Amino acid sequence: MYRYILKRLLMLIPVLLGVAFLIFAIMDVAAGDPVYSVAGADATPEQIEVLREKMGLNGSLIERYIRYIGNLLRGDLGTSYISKLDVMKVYLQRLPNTLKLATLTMIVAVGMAIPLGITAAVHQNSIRDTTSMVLALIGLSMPNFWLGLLLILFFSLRLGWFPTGGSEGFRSIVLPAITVGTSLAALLTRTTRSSMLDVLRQDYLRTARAKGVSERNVIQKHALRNALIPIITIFGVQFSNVLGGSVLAETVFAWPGVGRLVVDAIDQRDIPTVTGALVMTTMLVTIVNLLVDLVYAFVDPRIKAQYTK
Amino acid sequence: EGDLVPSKTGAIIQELVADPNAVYQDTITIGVANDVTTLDPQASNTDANMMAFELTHETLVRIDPATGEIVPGLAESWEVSDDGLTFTFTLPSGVMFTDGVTPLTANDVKYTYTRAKDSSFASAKVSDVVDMNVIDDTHIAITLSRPNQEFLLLMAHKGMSILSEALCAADETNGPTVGTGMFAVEEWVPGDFISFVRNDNYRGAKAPTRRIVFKLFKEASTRLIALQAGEIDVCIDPSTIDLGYIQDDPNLKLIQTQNVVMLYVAINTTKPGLDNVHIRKAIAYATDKLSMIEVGFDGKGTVHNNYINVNQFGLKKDIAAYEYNLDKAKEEFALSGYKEGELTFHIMTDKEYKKNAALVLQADLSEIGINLVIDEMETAALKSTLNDPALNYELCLYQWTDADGTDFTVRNMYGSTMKDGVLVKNGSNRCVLTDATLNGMIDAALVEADTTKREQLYFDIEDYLNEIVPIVPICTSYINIGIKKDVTGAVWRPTAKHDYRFICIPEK
Amino acid sequence: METNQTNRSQQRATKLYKKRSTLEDIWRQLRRNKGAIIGLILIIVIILVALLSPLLLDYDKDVIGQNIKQRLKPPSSAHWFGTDELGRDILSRVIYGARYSLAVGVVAVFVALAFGITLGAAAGYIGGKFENVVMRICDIFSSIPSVLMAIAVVSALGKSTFNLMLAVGIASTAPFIRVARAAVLVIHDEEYVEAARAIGMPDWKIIWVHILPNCLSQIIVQATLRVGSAIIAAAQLSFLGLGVPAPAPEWGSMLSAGRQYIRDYSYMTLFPGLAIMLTVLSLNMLGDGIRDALDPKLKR
Amino acid sequence: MSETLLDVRNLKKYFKTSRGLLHAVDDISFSLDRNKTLGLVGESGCGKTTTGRAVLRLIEPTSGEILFEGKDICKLSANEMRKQRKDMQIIFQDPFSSLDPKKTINQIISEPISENKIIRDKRKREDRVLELMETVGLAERLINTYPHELDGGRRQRIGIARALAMEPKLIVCDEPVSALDVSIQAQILNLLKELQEKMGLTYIFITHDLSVVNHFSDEIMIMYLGQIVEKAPTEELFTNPIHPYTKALLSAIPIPSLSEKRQRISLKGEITSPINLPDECRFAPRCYECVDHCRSGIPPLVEVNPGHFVACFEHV
Amino acid sequence: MTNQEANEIILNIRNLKVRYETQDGIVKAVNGVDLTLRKKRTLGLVGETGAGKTTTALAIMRLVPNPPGVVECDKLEIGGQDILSLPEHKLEHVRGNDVSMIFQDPMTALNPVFTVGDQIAESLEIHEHLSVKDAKERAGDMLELVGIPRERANEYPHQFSGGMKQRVVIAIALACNPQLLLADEPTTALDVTIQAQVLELMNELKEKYDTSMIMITHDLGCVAEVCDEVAVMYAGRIVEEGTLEDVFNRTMHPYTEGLFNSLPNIKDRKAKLKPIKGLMPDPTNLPVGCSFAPRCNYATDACLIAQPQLRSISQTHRIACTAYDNPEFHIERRIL
Ligand SMILES: Nc1ncnc2c1ncn2[C@@H]1O[C@H](COP(=O)(O)OP(=O)(O)OP(=O)(O)O)[C@@H](O)[C@H]1O
Ligand SMILES: Nc1ncnc2c1ncn2[C@@H]1O[C@H](COP(=O)(O)OP(=O)(O)OP(=O)(O)O)[C@@H](O)[C@H]1O
Ligand SMILES: [Mg+2]
Ligand SMILES: [Mg+2]
Repeated sequence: MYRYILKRLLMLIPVLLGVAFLIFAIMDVAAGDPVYSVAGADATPEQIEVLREKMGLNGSLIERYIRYIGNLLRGDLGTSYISKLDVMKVYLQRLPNTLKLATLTMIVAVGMAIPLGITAAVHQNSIRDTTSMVLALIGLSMPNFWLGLLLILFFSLRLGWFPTGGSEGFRSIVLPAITVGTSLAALLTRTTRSSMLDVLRQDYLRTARAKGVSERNVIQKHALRNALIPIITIFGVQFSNVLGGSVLAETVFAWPGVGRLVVDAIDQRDIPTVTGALVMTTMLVTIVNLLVDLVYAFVDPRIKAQYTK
Repeated sequence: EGDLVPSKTGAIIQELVADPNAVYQDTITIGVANDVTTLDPQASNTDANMMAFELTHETLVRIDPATGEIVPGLAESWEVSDDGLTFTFTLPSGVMFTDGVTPLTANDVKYTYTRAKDSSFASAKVSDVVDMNVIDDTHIAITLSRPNQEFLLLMAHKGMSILSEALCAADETNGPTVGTGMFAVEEWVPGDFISFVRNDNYRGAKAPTRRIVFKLFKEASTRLIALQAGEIDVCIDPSTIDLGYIQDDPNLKLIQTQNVVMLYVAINTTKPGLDNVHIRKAIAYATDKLSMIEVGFDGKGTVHNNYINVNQFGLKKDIAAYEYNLDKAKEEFALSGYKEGELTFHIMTDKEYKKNAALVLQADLSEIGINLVIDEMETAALKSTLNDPALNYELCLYQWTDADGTDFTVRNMYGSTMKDGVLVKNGSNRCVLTDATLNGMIDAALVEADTTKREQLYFDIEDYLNEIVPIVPICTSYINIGIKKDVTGAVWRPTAKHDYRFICIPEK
Repeated sequence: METNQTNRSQQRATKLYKKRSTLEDIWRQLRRNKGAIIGLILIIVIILVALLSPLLLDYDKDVIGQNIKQRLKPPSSAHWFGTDELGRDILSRVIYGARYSLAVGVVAVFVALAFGITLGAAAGYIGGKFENVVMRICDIFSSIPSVLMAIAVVSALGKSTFNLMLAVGIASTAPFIRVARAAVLVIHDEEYVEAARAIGMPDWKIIWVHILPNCLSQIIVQATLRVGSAIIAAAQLSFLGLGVPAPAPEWGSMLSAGRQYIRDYSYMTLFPGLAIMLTVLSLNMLGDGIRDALDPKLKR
Repeated sequence: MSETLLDVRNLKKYFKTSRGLLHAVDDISFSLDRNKTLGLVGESGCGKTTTGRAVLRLIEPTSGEILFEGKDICKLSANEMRKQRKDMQIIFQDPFSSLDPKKTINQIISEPISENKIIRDKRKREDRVLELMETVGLAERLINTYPHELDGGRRQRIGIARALAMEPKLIVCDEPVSALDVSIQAQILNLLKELQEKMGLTYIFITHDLSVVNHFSDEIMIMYLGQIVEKAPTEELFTNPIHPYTKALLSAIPIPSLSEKRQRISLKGEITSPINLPDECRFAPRCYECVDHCRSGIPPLVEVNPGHFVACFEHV
Repeated sequence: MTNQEANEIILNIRNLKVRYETQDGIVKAVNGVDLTLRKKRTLGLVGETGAGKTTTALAIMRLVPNPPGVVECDKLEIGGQDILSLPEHKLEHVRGNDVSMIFQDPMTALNPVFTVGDQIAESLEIHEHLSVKDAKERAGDMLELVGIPRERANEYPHQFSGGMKQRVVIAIALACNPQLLLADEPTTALDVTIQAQVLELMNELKEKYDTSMIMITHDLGCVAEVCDEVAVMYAGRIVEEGTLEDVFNRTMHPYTEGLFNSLPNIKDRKAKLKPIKGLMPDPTNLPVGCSFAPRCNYATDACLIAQPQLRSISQTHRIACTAYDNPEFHIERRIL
């Protein structure tokens, strides 16, 4: 097991190197030389050169990349072009907000989706099923930023129940969490349903019923645990999307999270912040995926067996 | 209400009633639209940063918002030599930086100004300084290369805030963030908020509010709602469309004053087509400034026909404006020798309101046979394209904010400097003018000691510019601020660089 | 025997017995699914609207033509959906916007398909080191949140409709690689592929003749569902100001423009939002329907 | 023309797996005469399919020679091999996964003909398809149906028609009837038998059903964990089984008759994993006659009677 | 039928009908089956794919999935208890306790996420109200009984081979000592040698527990080894029914004959197989008359008109064939 975790952590390295390179390359093609946007209008060519050196923008792409990786290994993500702050520090300042949002989002989504998906599957083709599936489809089709706007319009402006933005207190997280959570909940409901339907067809449920297990236990004990496996997969995959989707919620609700950090930094051509934040986010996503895989092992002994080998 | 009437400079000054027994709200939160990006006064020139420096740092001299006069700042007094070339400043003694341990000396002034020469943001302000002589701890003499009539104005700019040599030397990044101001930075979470805490050792009158927070709300509507909900005390720049909500809300007050920021179409006069003055005039005639104000500022703006900012010295009120007139535009176009549809220009914009303005121009230019392509860009990309010596742009919707000195404006926007035998455009000369005649006119105006003559010289410069149309000025808008009714003590400047040092809410 | 031959040649078997294709089969299944039919009808309407909009509307006049005096007018009989900040009719813009949103969605998915299928199918079939490299690249792509990825790509390439398509396409390539690879891996093990090899069919032809047609259904399903998410992704980018350049009436950018007017002119955000939702909804319903039709296990 | 069609020598096929080297087929040799049927019997996972596929070089053998009409097909280039495939075909166990669901019966059967450019004219090709369909007993009207519209028996007939299309000399039948019902199974077995007589086919008949192989084969080869444990003409094998595994297998066949009550030899445990095998008799762990020296090495295949080979230390 | 006998009847089904209402039509899976099974007896239910064997067993357990399945039955009694009228929660006490079922495919019949021990213990916890610990203990006993070391109770199904899994399934089925065991092709998925082991085990356990059993299979060989009685099913009906000797040695129905003729004869390897011609009828569209008539060599016009009723030939032997209206009629198959 430990060896497996170690192996997975080691596999993280090439992925992170790749991510760093990808972002590096993308930002390199990006229009606009960051030196000129950082330098004032009156900068002389000499000042520009000094600045370029200072910003670590001298040398070829590969040279810069290698330098960056060298620093990265020492835990140094560089300093922001704009604020001159340590990118790691800035990132860590933002991370709790994003994690708070992501966690609540996931909790809300799972809390809604799993019971709904199970009910839909168990009562396949009933009114309950159709209603929850239609709702899920709508949830899936609604662009989340639009939903965010509608929520603001209704709950903040009309009813005044929740603040429209900011990061203070529980009340301010409610609307962003619903915004990001809706599509996730919709997706999870659908996954739960189809995974549950799949499991409900399985022979071992027949075995359980033939044993005299009550219908409730057949569903809650025998079926659910098996149905969880694909749900967990989706969960892992969606974590990166929740982080991504939160960019928009963060914009709409002025939620100072990592997504906004990246978007703002891109806006300012703040390459160290963009790269640093994306590399860290990737790391986070990968670690979460690793955790998800470990949860897998917990739920499904067959997978555990694969790991221990 | 009396305190909402603009002063001579256009600033709205909310006088603080001096009541020694008054108790004030502990923290004031200001909802801002733009993030503070740096705490080093010489590393940026955005409004957001300037407002922070106003709290944390001090310049040698200040501009009195009521009269526009230069008044003492950090310097208690100053003397000018008869030739107008040497300024001797006297500093108070015993001033400490906000870290509480570092004393201020005249050396720090020298250090600051020397450091400014290396800053691409501040160097233009000290370009005439040829010598600095620290006489003693409290005296410094600064010598200029020419009798710069605007030198004190430049020194009042927040970019000239005095830094501590000792602190900067010890910590290159954090040193410059410490000033002698009434506040010190408490916590800065970029992208979220920055908070300032009162400097209780300040030598003069203490600030009434202990803590000031700039909280970032990028969405204008969200920002206003936050004000209405009482989450913040001040809402900078609410959406013009929403101003009614402030006026209708009994708990809120709307501060409104004309903005000096000039929106203009910068024309790269070196590009084919745009090097033709008739085309430039055609563009000027085809610019429907009123519609642009309507869509960009919801009608809350004033047409601007001048080439310098409102309220600046030498503004020619009766300049012969290019009124919106498509027929004249077509005439000028015909004179240019180009055929309809032959020309396609790209115009760069960054913000939503500029994009809307560009859309209006696009529609009008298509009427006279010029295609306009709108390139929406991020602010930083736009800035770097403008600053890039390659000058790969044609048109750009841009703005000019500086109201400090007329010379600074014309020199930067239209002037050029001789380097290695060729004229090179100055930093903010977005129209890429390299016009020796114009340079001569600018230099002459700078050193002219007689105010009337000097004003006439600026009128001439404006007329000259009006003929060659290097830019098309569009409009100035209004500065809008929503505040809680009880907020007072602030100075709301037409440059949007508000002064919050004395902002407060008296407790009832 | 001879006579028998001619006899047979006369009554060509192909004509005798009607051939029924899998498409027809899908259609038969689809027809029973109410949701899928509603989705199909809606999407056909939307496509028709998109195709016919140039005939219905004069782009210069109705869609981007400004009428500042008429700006920000709420829905009325003259302007069913109201007018926007430049006095343009929102209904016309929503109608014309279908072109952009659909085009962006479809082209983006096409880009993703092209990259995804080629790489994924090759990875699945070739295996070994190549597969490993492709899958690692896939990991890299899928561990960066796709919105952020698309944002980075657009800001790197510059704002344009094509770049938007490209960015969204690139950002959604990874799932296609996965799907294609998985499908190929499964089919690769099917005995009919081996049978094809046994008759001496070269590999490329096996992929072409046997493997791809059999992955196709899965890919069609994926693609239909992904067009929806691509439309949303594009709208998201437009919302962040990174989308189709003005004055094109892309729905996301209309939403973005309407955002600042949300308090008093909520219809500016309502209609484009509804348009996006409806389009994506119908694509999803159709995609679900096709999937159910193709997968007998999921038959309702 | 020599009598021997196929001669397999020291064929090995190992698979690399995450847990080690899997000995799917471990050094087997046999030869097969024209117009004969070799039955290949053994438990699940003992390497029957792998042998069949390796013989046709559908998978690359790890080592060994496969002489088809005296020519080592392992040495053929990819192109030559493709040409060679005309002579050697395969019928699969699963009549569902062995037919491309996207192709009509016409396409499936005509594919080998067009692919090998046997008949270029489309009409003639179709006639040939109809002829083949008739041969395997498929009604003409089914020509444009898809496999999923048909039942298992008919599908298996399509598989047979496809294999026959190129008039091969050798057909590997990989459990062609085990997925079918008894009544259909009998129909297919009869068909295969008829075809063999009519067309002089040679079969390798893979199965785990001893009663079927008894009926169908001339010679039987019993495999255990990748190796041949016993090989004999059918009659001989059934009357005089020698290897303990063969005996156990034979005794385990359930016979649908009441007069027949046999003493059953029951085996302990189950087939061991084919990964990282020790150098001992593969059957030793389950063998009821196992003695110490069974574990001292792999027993060689020895001819005990004419044509009857056994690999067992105890019985040779 | 004497009173004594009636008491001994463990299963009594009258006129069981099951149909599946699917989109493609109504599948008539079981069409009027009568079955009677006495204590300690084993009935072999034989028939080809789709004959309705599994459905019959599921109907006995009242586990036919609904939708799409619809069950109609005049009488269904297990051990004298009327199962038809029981509410769902009472049924739970019957299942696993009075009647158990072993499913066709051991690979999929076990829940992959629970240990085999837990899966065996579960039914003990439910029916015998044992504590978790005691149930585990008993589960270990059951494992040993089916020849698996009790230490392996903590392992998961994937760690077991096919044969072992099937034994676990048997252990689950027998855990609560049911009166009736329904074994649905318990050995089909297994290798010959393993199959033999499992059959032997089942025979042993049956003896030991005095359990009655219905053994569903399509393999007549298996039937010969374990069953006392045989019922041959075709298209949802029982066409021939009797003791082992009745069906094997005194075969009367043409379909049963066809089944025997299709099998290769191990004694006479050169004998040509005589398969039944044609295919099973489409269960959505059964013929009006005898379902087997289209494939029957002896069919007459009469066969196509009406469904033949089950008729008694002897006390134990019953067949459904109209041909026997003619006293001269006999099938070709010689009794072995
Ligand atoms: N492509 C492969 N990769 C790895 N292992 C394989 C592969 N193909 C077969 N094997 C393994 O080789 C061994 C022999 O497999 P093979 O399919 O030849 O057995 P078989 O006798 O045909 O069994 P069955 O009766 O189940 O069809 C098995 O253990 C199998 O798991
Ligand atoms: N859930 C279901 N839905 C629809 N049709 C079904 C369902 N289950 C079984 N059937 C149909 O009912 C008929 C009888 O099926 P059943 O499973 O009882 O046959 P069987 O005799 O057990 O066959 P096998 O030997 O293949 O197990 C078949 O035609 C089958 O297709
Ligand atoms: Mg096999
Ligand atoms: Mg069955």
